[in-house]
Amino acid sequence: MNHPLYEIVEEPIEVEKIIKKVERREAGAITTFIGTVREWTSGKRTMYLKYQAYQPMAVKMLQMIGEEMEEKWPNLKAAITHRIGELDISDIAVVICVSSPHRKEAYEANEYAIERMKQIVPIWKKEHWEDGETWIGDQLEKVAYPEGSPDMEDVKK
Amino acid sequence: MNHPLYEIVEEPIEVEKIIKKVERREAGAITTFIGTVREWTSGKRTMYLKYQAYQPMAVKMLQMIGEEMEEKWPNLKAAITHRIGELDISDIAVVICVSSPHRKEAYEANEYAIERMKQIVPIWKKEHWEDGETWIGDQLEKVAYPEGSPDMEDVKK
Amino acid sequence: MIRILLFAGLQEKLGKSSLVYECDTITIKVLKEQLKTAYELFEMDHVMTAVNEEYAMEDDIVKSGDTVAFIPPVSGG
Amino acid sequence: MIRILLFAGLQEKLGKSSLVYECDTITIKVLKEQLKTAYELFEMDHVMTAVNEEYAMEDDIVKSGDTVAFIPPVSGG
Repeated sequence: MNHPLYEIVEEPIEVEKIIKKVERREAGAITTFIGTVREWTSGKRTMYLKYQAYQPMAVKMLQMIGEEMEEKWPNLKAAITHRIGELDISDIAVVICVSSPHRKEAYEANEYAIERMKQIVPIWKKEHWEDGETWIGDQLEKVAYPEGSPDMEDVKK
Repeated sequence: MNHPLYEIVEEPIEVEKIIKKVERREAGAITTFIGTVREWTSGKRTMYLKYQAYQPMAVKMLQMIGEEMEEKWPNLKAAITHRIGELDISDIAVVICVSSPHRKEAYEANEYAIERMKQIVPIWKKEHWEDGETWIGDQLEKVAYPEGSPDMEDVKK
Repeated sequence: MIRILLFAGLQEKLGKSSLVYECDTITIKVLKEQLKTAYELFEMDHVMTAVNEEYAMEDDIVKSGDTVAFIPPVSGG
Repeated sequence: MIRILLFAGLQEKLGKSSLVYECDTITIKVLKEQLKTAYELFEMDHVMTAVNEEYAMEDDIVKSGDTVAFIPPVSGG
Protein backbone atom coordinates (compact mmCIF):
# COMPACT_ATOMS: atom_id res chain seq x y z
CA MET A 1 0.00 0.00 0.00
CA ASN A 2 1.28 3.42 -0.90
CA HIS A 3 -0.78 5.25 1.67
CA PRO A 4 -1.57 2.99 4.59
CA LEU A 5 -4.48 4.26 6.69
CA TYR A 6 -2.79 3.45 9.99
CA GLU A 7 0.78 4.56 10.53
CA ILE A 8 3.46 5.21 13.09
CA VAL A 9 5.92 7.78 11.74
CA GLU A 10 9.01 9.61 12.90
CA GLU A 11 8.63 12.70 10.72
CA PRO A 12 6.28 15.64 11.27
CA ILE A 13 2.68 14.81 10.38
CA GLU A 14 1.03 16.76 7.58
CA VAL A 15 -2.64 16.98 8.44
CA GLU A 16 -3.82 17.56 4.87
CA LYS A 17 -2.30 14.27 3.76
CA ILE A 18 -4.23 12.33 6.38
CA ILE A 19 -7.46 14.12 5.45
CA LYS A 20 -6.88 13.18 1.79
CA LYS A 21 -6.84 9.50 2.76
CA VAL A 22 -10.46 9.57 3.94
CA GLU A 23 -12.02 11.92 1.37
CA ARG A 24 -14.80 10.26 -0.62
CA ARG A 25 -17.57 11.52 -2.89
CA GLU A 26 -20.21 9.92 -0.69
CA ALA A 27 -18.85 11.47 2.52
CA GLY A 28 -20.19 14.89 3.46
CA ALA A 29 -18.47 15.08 6.84
CA ILE A 30 -14.84 14.73 7.83
CA THR A 31 -13.79 15.11 11.44
CA THR A 32 -10.19 15.48 12.47
CA PHE A 33 -8.59 15.19 15.86
CA ILE A 34 -5.13 16.68 16.20
CA GLY A 35 -3.27 15.94 19.40
CA THR A 36 -0.44 18.38 20.01
CA VAL A 37 2.21 18.67 22.67
CA ARG A 38 0.81 20.90 25.41
CA GLU A 39 3.16 23.18 27.30
CA TRP A 40 1.37 23.14 30.65
CA THR A 41 -0.17 20.16 32.43
CA SER A 42 -1.53 20.69 35.93
CA GLY A 43 0.76 23.66 36.49
CA LYS A 44 3.89 21.83 35.32
CA ARG A 45 5.78 23.04 32.31
CA THR A 46 6.74 20.56 29.62
CA MET A 47 9.96 21.33 27.70
CA TYR A 48 9.56 18.52 25.16
CA LEU A 49 8.21 14.99 24.89
CA LYS A 50 9.48 11.68 23.74
CA TYR A 51 7.16 9.03 22.33
CA GLN A 52 8.16 5.41 22.09
CA ALA A 53 6.13 2.70 20.38
CA TYR A 54 6.08 -1.05 20.03
CA GLN A 55 5.80 -0.28 16.39
CA PRO A 56 4.47 -3.39 14.61
CA MET A 57 1.95 -4.02 17.37
CA ALA A 58 0.94 -0.35 17.52
CA VAL A 59 0.10 -0.44 13.81
CA LYS A 60 -1.88 -3.66 14.31
CA MET A 61 -3.83 -2.11 17.17
CA LEU A 62 -4.61 1.00 15.12
CA GLN A 63 -5.88 -1.26 12.35
CA MET A 64 -8.00 -3.12 14.89
CA ILE A 65 -9.54 0.15 16.07
CA GLY A 66 -10.31 0.88 12.43
CA GLU A 67 -12.08 -2.47 12.09
CA GLU A 68 -14.06 -1.82 15.27
CA MET A 69 -15.15 1.54 13.87
CA GLU A 70 -16.24 0.08 10.54
CA GLU A 71 -18.35 -2.45 12.40
CA LYS A 72 -19.97 0.15 14.63
CA TRP A 73 -20.52 2.75 11.93
CA PRO A 74 -20.95 1.28 8.45
CA ASN A 75 -19.79 3.44 5.55
CA LEU A 76 -17.13 5.14 7.61
CA LYS A 77 -13.52 5.61 6.57
CA ALA A 78 -10.76 6.35 9.07
CA ALA A 79 -7.05 7.06 9.07
CA ILE A 80 -4.75 7.46 12.05
CA THR A 81 -1.12 8.55 12.14
CA HIS A 82 0.90 8.75 15.35
CA ARG A 83 4.32 10.29 15.47
CA ILE A 84 7.09 8.98 17.73
CA GLY A 85 10.48 10.29 18.77
CA GLU A 86 11.22 13.70 20.21
CA LEU A 87 8.46 16.32 19.90
CA ASP A 88 8.48 20.00 20.84
CA ILE A 89 5.65 22.10 22.23
CA SER A 90 2.83 22.43 19.66
CA ASP A 91 4.18 19.61 17.51
CA ILE A 92 1.50 17.23 16.29
CA ALA A 93 1.64 13.83 18.00
CA VAL A 94 -1.44 12.23 16.50
CA VAL A 95 -3.98 12.88 13.76
CA ILE A 96 -7.25 10.96 13.51
CA CYS A 97 -9.42 11.56 10.43
CA VAL A 98 -12.85 10.09 9.93
CA SER A 99 -15.15 10.57 6.96
CA SER A 100 -18.80 9.65 6.90
CA PRO A 101 -21.90 10.56 4.90
CA HIS A 102 -23.28 12.37 7.97
CA ARG A 103 -21.65 14.39 10.67
CA LYS A 104 -22.94 12.72 13.83
CA GLU A 105 -21.15 9.45 13.11
CA ALA A 106 -18.01 11.32 12.11
CA TYR A 107 -17.80 12.98 15.53
CA GLU A 108 -18.73 9.86 17.48
CA ALA A 109 -16.33 7.59 15.66
CA ASN A 110 -13.46 10.06 15.93
CA GLU A 111 -13.85 10.34 19.69
CA TYR A 112 -14.16 6.57 19.93
CA ALA A 113 -10.85 6.21 18.11
CA ILE A 114 -8.87 8.45 20.44
CA GLU A 115 -10.38 6.84 23.56
CA ARG A 116 -9.55 3.36 22.26
CA MET A 117 -6.09 4.48 21.25
CA LYS A 118 -5.39 5.61 24.77
CA GLN A 119 -6.40 2.19 26.04
CA ILE A 120 -4.77 -0.31 23.73
CA VAL A 121 -2.15 1.13 21.40
CA PRO A 122 1.36 0.43 22.75
CA ILE A 123 2.78 3.94 22.64
CA TRP A 124 4.38 5.67 25.60
CA LYS A 125 5.01 9.29 26.33
CA LYS A 126 7.89 10.58 28.39
CA GLU A 127 7.45 14.12 29.62
CA HIS A 128 10.58 16.18 29.99
CA TRP A 129 9.88 18.87 32.56
CA GLU A 130 12.11 21.72 33.65
CA ASP A 131 13.11 19.68 36.70
CA GLY A 132 13.06 16.08 35.55
CA GLU A 133 11.40 13.52 33.34
CA THR A 134 8.63 10.97 33.74
CA TRP A 135 7.05 8.20 31.74
CA ILE A 136 3.32 8.93 31.66
CA GLY A 137 1.14 6.05 32.60
CA ASP A 138 -2.39 6.18 31.30
CA GLN A 139 -5.04 8.17 29.51
CA LEU A 140 -5.89 10.16 32.61
CA GLU A 141 -2.37 11.51 32.52
CA LYS A 142 -1.67 10.26 35.95
CA VAL A 143 1.90 9.30 36.56
CA ALA A 144 2.57 5.61 36.15
CA TYR A 145 5.94 5.23 37.73
CA PRO A 146 7.53 8.40 39.04
CA GLU A 147 11.29 7.88 39.20
CA GLY A 148 10.86 4.76 37.14
CA SER A 149 9.06 2.67 39.75
CA PRO A 150 5.77 2.90 41.64
CA ASP A 151 5.99 3.60 45.34
CA MET A 152 5.53 0.59 47.58
CA GLU A 153 2.08 1.71 48.63
CA ASP A 154 1.00 1.22 45.05
CA VAL A 155 2.56 -2.19 44.67
CA LYS A 156 1.05 -3.62 47.84
CA LYS A 157 -2.54 -2.96 46.69
CA MET B 1 -7.49 41.85 11.70
CA ASN B 2 -5.33 40.00 9.21
CA HIS B 3 -6.77 36.60 9.98
CA PRO B 4 -10.34 36.93 11.22
CA LEU B 5 -11.55 33.84 13.05
CA TYR B 6 -14.97 33.88 11.41
CA GLU B 7 -15.18 34.25 7.67
CA ILE B 8 -17.38 33.81 4.64
CA VAL B 9 -15.20 33.30 1.56
CA GLU B 10 -15.65 32.64 -2.13
CA GLU B 11 -12.36 30.85 -2.74
CA PRO B 12 -11.48 27.23 -1.86
CA ILE B 13 -10.84 26.78 1.85
CA GLU B 14 -7.39 25.63 2.94
CA VAL B 15 -7.86 23.57 6.07
CA GLU B 16 -4.30 24.04 7.36
CA LYS B 17 -4.79 27.80 7.46
CA ILE B 18 -7.88 27.51 9.64
CA ILE B 19 -6.09 25.07 11.95
CA LYS B 20 -3.21 27.54 12.29
CA LYS B 21 -5.64 30.16 13.61
CA VAL B 22 -6.49 28.11 16.70
CA GLU B 23 -3.08 26.58 17.51
CA ARG B 24 -1.83 27.56 20.97
CA ARG B 25 0.91 26.27 23.26
CA GLU B 26 -1.62 25.58 26.01
CA ALA B 27 -3.94 23.60 23.72
CA GLY B 28 -3.29 19.87 23.44
CA ALA B 29 -6.35 19.09 21.34
CA ILE B 30 -7.60 20.51 18.07
CA THR B 31 -10.78 19.19 16.50
CA THR B 32 -11.74 19.98 12.95
CA PHE B 33 -15.03 19.54 11.17
CA ILE B 34 -14.89 19.64 7.39
CA GLY B 35 -18.19 19.73 5.58
CA THR B 36 -17.86 18.67 1.96
CA VAL B 37 -20.31 18.47 -0.93
CA ARG B 38 -21.77 14.98 -0.93
CA GLU B 39 -22.67 13.35 -4.22
CA TRP B 40 -25.60 11.26 -3.03
CA THR B 41 -28.40 12.34 -0.68
CA SER B 42 -31.27 9.93 -0.11
CA GLY B 43 -30.64 8.24 -3.45
CA LYS B 44 -30.52 11.52 -5.40
CA ARG B 45 -27.37 12.54 -7.20
CA THR B 46 -26.05 16.04 -6.73
CA MET B 47 -24.16 17.53 -9.69
CA TYR B 48 -23.02 20.67 -7.86
CA LEU B 49 -24.21 23.08 -5.18
CA LYS B 50 -24.61 26.77 -4.84
CA TYR B 51 -24.33 28.51 -1.49
CA GLN B 52 -25.70 31.97 -0.91
CA ALA B 53 -25.18 34.01 2.26
CA TYR B 54 -26.45 37.19 3.82
CA GLN B 55 -22.79 37.90 4.26
CA PRO B 56 -22.44 40.60 6.97
CA MET B 57 -25.07 38.96 9.14
CA ALA B 58 -23.61 35.49 8.56
CA VAL B 59 -20.24 36.69 9.85
CA LYS B 60 -21.95 38.28 12.87
CA MET B 61 -23.77 35.05 13.64
CA LEU B 62 -20.56 33.02 13.36
CA GLN B 63 -18.94 35.45 15.80
CA MET B 64 -21.91 35.05 18.12
CA ILE B 65 -21.51 31.27 18.04
CA GLY B 66 -17.87 31.82 18.93
CA GLU B 67 -18.87 33.93 21.93
CA GLU B 68 -21.36 31.30 23.04
CA MET B 69 -18.62 28.68 22.86
CA GLU B 70 -16.16 30.74 24.86
CA GLU B 71 -18.79 31.15 27.55
CA LYS B 72 -19.63 27.47 27.69
CA TRP B 73 -16.05 26.23 27.48
CA PRO B 74 -13.50 28.62 28.93
CA ASN B 75 -10.02 28.53 27.41
CA LEU B 76 -11.32 27.42 24.05
CA LYS B 77 -10.37 28.98 20.73
CA ALA B 78 -12.47 28.54 17.61
CA ALA B 79 -12.38 29.52 13.95
CA ILE B 80 -15.03 28.96 11.31
CA THR B 81 -14.86 29.56 7.57
CA HIS B 82 -17.79 28.96 5.23
CA ARG B 83 -17.43 29.09 1.49
CA ILE B 84 -20.19 30.39 -0.78
CA GLY B 85 -20.76 30.33 -4.53
CA GLU B 86 -20.67 27.28 -6.76
CA LEU B 87 -19.13 24.13 -5.28
CA ASP B 88 -18.43 20.77 -6.89
CA ILE B 89 -18.65 17.31 -5.35
CA SER B 90 -16.02 16.88 -2.59
CA ASP B 91 -15.34 20.62 -2.39
CA ILE B 92 -15.10 21.93 1.15
CA ALA B 93 -18.09 24.06 2.16
CA VAL B 94 -17.23 24.68 5.79
CA VAL B 95 -14.35 24.18 8.20
CA ILE B 96 -14.75 24.48 11.97
CA CYS B 97 -11.58 24.32 14.09
CA VAL B 98 -11.57 24.27 17.87
CA SER B 99 -8.55 24.10 20.15
CA SER B 100 -8.68 23.34 23.83
CA PRO B 101 -6.32 22.10 26.54
CA HIS B 102 -8.26 18.80 26.63
CA ARG B 103 -9.95 16.76 23.98
CA LYS B 104 -13.45 16.31 25.42
CA GLU B 105 -14.26 20.01 25.21
CA ALA B 106 -12.75 20.23 21.75
CA TYR B 107 -15.15 17.58 20.43
CA GLU B 108 -18.18 18.94 22.27
CA ALA B 109 -17.63 22.52 21.25
CA ASN B 110 -16.98 21.61 17.64
CA GLU B 111 -20.24 19.69 17.37
CA TYR B 112 -22.03 22.54 19.14
CA ALA B 113 -20.72 24.97 16.52
CA ILE B 114 -21.99 23.04 13.51
CA GLU B 115 -25.41 22.45 15.10
CA ARG B 116 -25.77 26.16 15.95
CA MET B 117 -24.56 27.10 12.50
CA LYS B 118 -27.31 25.05 10.93
CA GLN B 119 -29.86 26.91 13.06
CA ILE B 120 -28.91 30.56 12.89
CA VAL B 121 -26.32 31.42 10.25
CA PRO B 122 -28.03 32.91 7.18
CA ILE B 123 -26.52 30.70 4.49
CA TRP B 124 -28.56 28.76 1.96
CA LYS B 125 -27.73 25.80 -0.18
CA LYS B 126 -29.20 25.12 -3.59
CA GLU B 127 -28.78 21.57 -4.77
CA HIS B 128 -28.44 21.06 -8.49
CA TRP B 129 -29.59 17.53 -9.29
CA GLU B 130 -29.48 15.70 -12.59
CA ASP B 131 -33.15 16.56 -13.09
CA GLY B 132 -33.64 19.92 -11.43
CA GLU B 133 -32.64 22.20 -8.61
CA THR B 134 -33.92 22.95 -5.13
CA TRP B 135 -33.19 25.33 -2.31
CA ILE B 136 -32.62 23.21 0.78
CA GLY B 137 -34.57 24.26 3.80
CA ASP B 138 -33.13 23.14 7.10
CA GLN B 139 -30.53 21.09 8.88
CA LEU B 140 -32.53 17.90 8.41
CA GLU B 141 -32.07 18.37 4.69
CA LYS B 142 -35.75 18.37 4.13
CA VAL B 143 -36.89 20.42 1.21
CA ALA B 144 -38.06 23.89 2.16
CA TYR B 145 -39.88 24.95 -0.92
CA PRO B 146 -39.82 22.51 -3.81
CA GLU B 147 -40.39 24.42 -7.03
CA GLY B 148 -39.81 27.63 -5.12
CA SER B 149 -42.98 27.56 -3.03
CA PRO B 150 -44.47 25.26 -0.38
CA ASP B 151 -47.56 23.35 -1.32
CA MET B 152 -50.81 24.77 0.00
CA GLU B 153 -51.19 22.04 2.57
CA ASP B 154 -48.06 23.38 4.18
CA VAL B 155 -49.19 26.99 4.17
CA LYS B 156 -52.59 26.30 5.71
CA LYS B 157 -51.11 24.77 8.86
CA MET C 1 -38.28 54.03 3.53
CA ILE C 2 -37.44 50.50 4.58
CA ARG C 3 -34.91 48.43 2.68
CA ILE C 4 -35.90 44.80 2.28
CA LEU C 5 -33.44 42.00 1.47
CA LEU C 6 -34.49 38.70 -0.04
CA PHE C 7 -32.54 35.46 -0.25
CA ALA C 8 -32.66 31.94 -1.67
CA GLY C 9 -36.13 30.91 -2.89
CA LEU C 10 -37.67 34.29 -2.07
CA GLN C 11 -35.08 36.09 -4.11
CA GLU C 12 -35.60 33.77 -7.06
CA LYS C 13 -39.37 34.00 -6.94
CA LEU C 14 -39.32 37.79 -7.02
CA GLY C 15 -36.44 37.95 -9.43
CA LYS C 16 -34.66 40.49 -7.25
CA SER C 17 -32.57 40.56 -4.10
CA SER C 18 -33.95 43.75 -2.57
CA LEU C 19 -37.04 45.92 -2.42
CA VAL C 20 -37.85 49.32 -1.04
CA TYR C 21 -40.95 49.68 1.08
CA GLU C 22 -42.17 53.21 1.70
CA CYS C 23 -43.41 53.83 5.23
CA ASP C 24 -42.34 55.33 8.55
CA THR C 25 -42.99 52.52 11.01
CA ILE C 26 -44.54 49.08 10.70
CA THR C 27 -44.44 45.83 12.68
CA ILE C 28 -42.68 42.90 11.09
CA LYS C 29 -45.91 40.94 11.28
CA VAL C 30 -47.79 43.49 9.19
CA LEU C 31 -44.90 43.99 6.80
CA LYS C 32 -44.80 40.26 6.17
CA GLU C 33 -48.53 40.15 5.53
CA GLN C 34 -48.26 43.03 3.08
CA LEU C 35 -45.52 41.36 1.08
CA LYS C 36 -47.22 38.00 1.22
CA THR C 37 -50.33 39.48 -0.35
CA ALA C 38 -48.60 41.80 -2.80
CA TYR C 39 -46.27 39.14 -4.24
CA GLU C 40 -48.11 35.91 -3.40
CA LEU C 41 -45.19 35.00 -1.14
CA PHE C 42 -46.69 32.11 0.84
CA GLU C 43 -43.15 31.44 2.02
CA MET C 44 -43.42 34.44 4.34
CA ASP C 45 -45.11 32.19 6.90
CA HIS C 46 -41.89 30.22 7.23
CA VAL C 47 -39.22 32.86 7.26
CA MET C 48 -37.38 34.46 10.14
CA THR C 49 -36.71 38.18 10.04
CA ALA C 50 -33.58 40.17 10.73
CA VAL C 51 -33.57 43.91 11.32
CA ASN C 52 -30.22 45.55 10.73
CA GLU C 53 -28.50 42.15 10.79
CA GLU C 54 -30.03 40.97 14.08
CA TYR C 55 -32.86 38.46 14.39
CA ALA C 56 -36.13 40.15 15.33
CA MET C 57 -39.58 39.11 16.59
CA GLU C 58 -42.90 39.37 14.77
CA ASP C 59 -44.07 42.19 17.03
CA ASP C 60 -40.93 44.29 16.67
CA ILE C 61 -41.37 47.60 14.93
CA VAL C 62 -39.17 48.64 12.04
CA LYS C 63 -38.81 52.22 11.02
CA SER C 64 -37.69 54.19 8.03
CA GLY C 65 -33.98 53.69 7.46
CA ASP C 66 -33.94 50.12 8.76
CA THR C 67 -32.83 47.16 6.67
CA VAL C 68 -35.13 44.16 6.97
CA ALA C 69 -33.94 40.79 5.76
CA PHE C 70 -36.23 37.82 5.36
CA ILE C 71 -34.39 34.64 6.25
CA PRO C 72 -35.78 31.39 4.83
CA PRO C 73 -34.85 28.24 6.75
CA VAL C 74 -31.05 28.21 6.61
CA SER C 75 -29.06 25.35 5.12
CA GLY C 76 -25.38 26.15 5.45
CA GLY C 77 -22.73 23.67 6.52
CA MET D 1 14.02 -19.64 24.02
CA ILE D 2 11.54 -16.81 24.52
CA ARG D 3 12.28 -13.30 23.31
CA ILE D 4 11.16 -10.60 25.73
CA LEU D 5 10.61 -6.97 24.73
CA LEU D 6 10.66 -4.11 27.21
CA PHE D 7 9.38 -0.56 26.80
CA ALA D 8 9.20 2.80 28.52
CA GLY D 9 10.06 2.68 32.22
CA LEU D 10 10.81 -1.06 32.16
CA GLN D 11 13.29 -0.62 29.37
CA GLU D 12 15.02 2.22 31.15
CA LYS D 13 15.19 0.41 34.45
CA LEU D 14 16.84 -2.63 32.91
CA GLY D 15 18.94 -0.58 30.54
CA LYS D 16 17.95 -2.79 27.63
CA SER D 17 15.03 -3.20 25.28
CA SER D 18 15.03 -6.99 25.03
CA LEU D 19 15.95 -10.13 26.95
CA VAL D 20 16.18 -13.79 26.13
CA TYR D 21 14.54 -16.24 28.52
CA GLU D 22 15.52 -19.86 28.13
CA CYS D 23 12.65 -22.30 28.54
CA ASP D 24 10.21 -24.40 26.50
CA THR D 25 6.85 -23.37 27.89
CA ILE D 26 5.76 -21.09 30.69
CA THR D 27 2.61 -19.21 31.67
CA ILE D 28 2.71 -15.45 31.46
CA LYS D 29 1.89 -15.27 35.14
CA VAL D 30 4.95 -17.30 36.09
CA LEU D 31 7.18 -15.54 33.60
CA LYS D 32 6.18 -12.20 35.09
CA GLU D 33 6.92 -13.44 38.61
CA GLN D 34 10.32 -14.70 37.53
CA LEU D 35 11.31 -11.38 36.00
CA LYS D 36 9.86 -9.42 38.86
CA THR D 37 12.08 -11.31 41.30
CA ALA D 38 15.16 -11.48 39.11
CA TYR D 39 15.23 -7.78 38.27
CA GLU D 40 13.21 -6.24 41.11
CA LEU D 41 10.63 -5.17 38.56
CA PHE D 42 7.72 -4.24 40.81
CA GLU D 43 6.18 -2.67 37.72
CA MET D 44 5.35 -6.16 36.43
CA ASP D 45 2.18 -6.05 38.53
CA HIS D 46 0.88 -3.23 36.36
CA VAL D 47 1.82 -4.28 32.86
CA MET D 48 -0.20 -5.95 30.17
CA THR D 49 1.39 -8.64 28.09
CA ALA D 50 1.44 -9.23 24.35
CA VAL D 51 2.47 -12.49 22.76
CA ASN D 52 3.52 -12.19 19.14
CA GLU D 53 1.94 -8.72 18.96
CA GLU D 54 -1.45 -9.72 20.38
CA TYR D 55 -2.64 -9.00 23.91
CA ALA D 56 -2.61 -12.14 26.07
CA MET D 57 -4.02 -13.22 29.43
CA GLU D 58 -2.10 -14.10 32.59
CA ASP D 59 -2.89 -17.79 32.20
CA ASP D 60 -1.86 -18.05 28.57
CA ILE D 61 1.14 -20.24 27.87
CA VAL D 62 4.08 -19.01 25.86
CA LYS D 63 6.50 -21.34 24.23
CA SER D 64 9.97 -21.29 22.81
CA GLY D 65 10.09 -19.10 19.71
CA ASP D 66 7.41 -16.68 20.94
CA THR D 67 8.00 -12.98 21.39
CA VAL D 68 6.60 -11.63 24.65
CA ALA D 69 6.23 -7.89 25.09
CA PHE D 70 5.47 -6.29 28.43
CA ILE D 71 3.24 -3.27 27.92
CA PRO D 72 3.25 -0.66 30.68
CA PRO D 73 0.13 1.53 30.85
CA VAL D 74 0.05 3.20 27.45
CA SER D 75 0.09 6.97 27.02
CA GLY D 76 -0.08 7.74 23.32
CA GLY D 77 -2.23 10.46 21.78
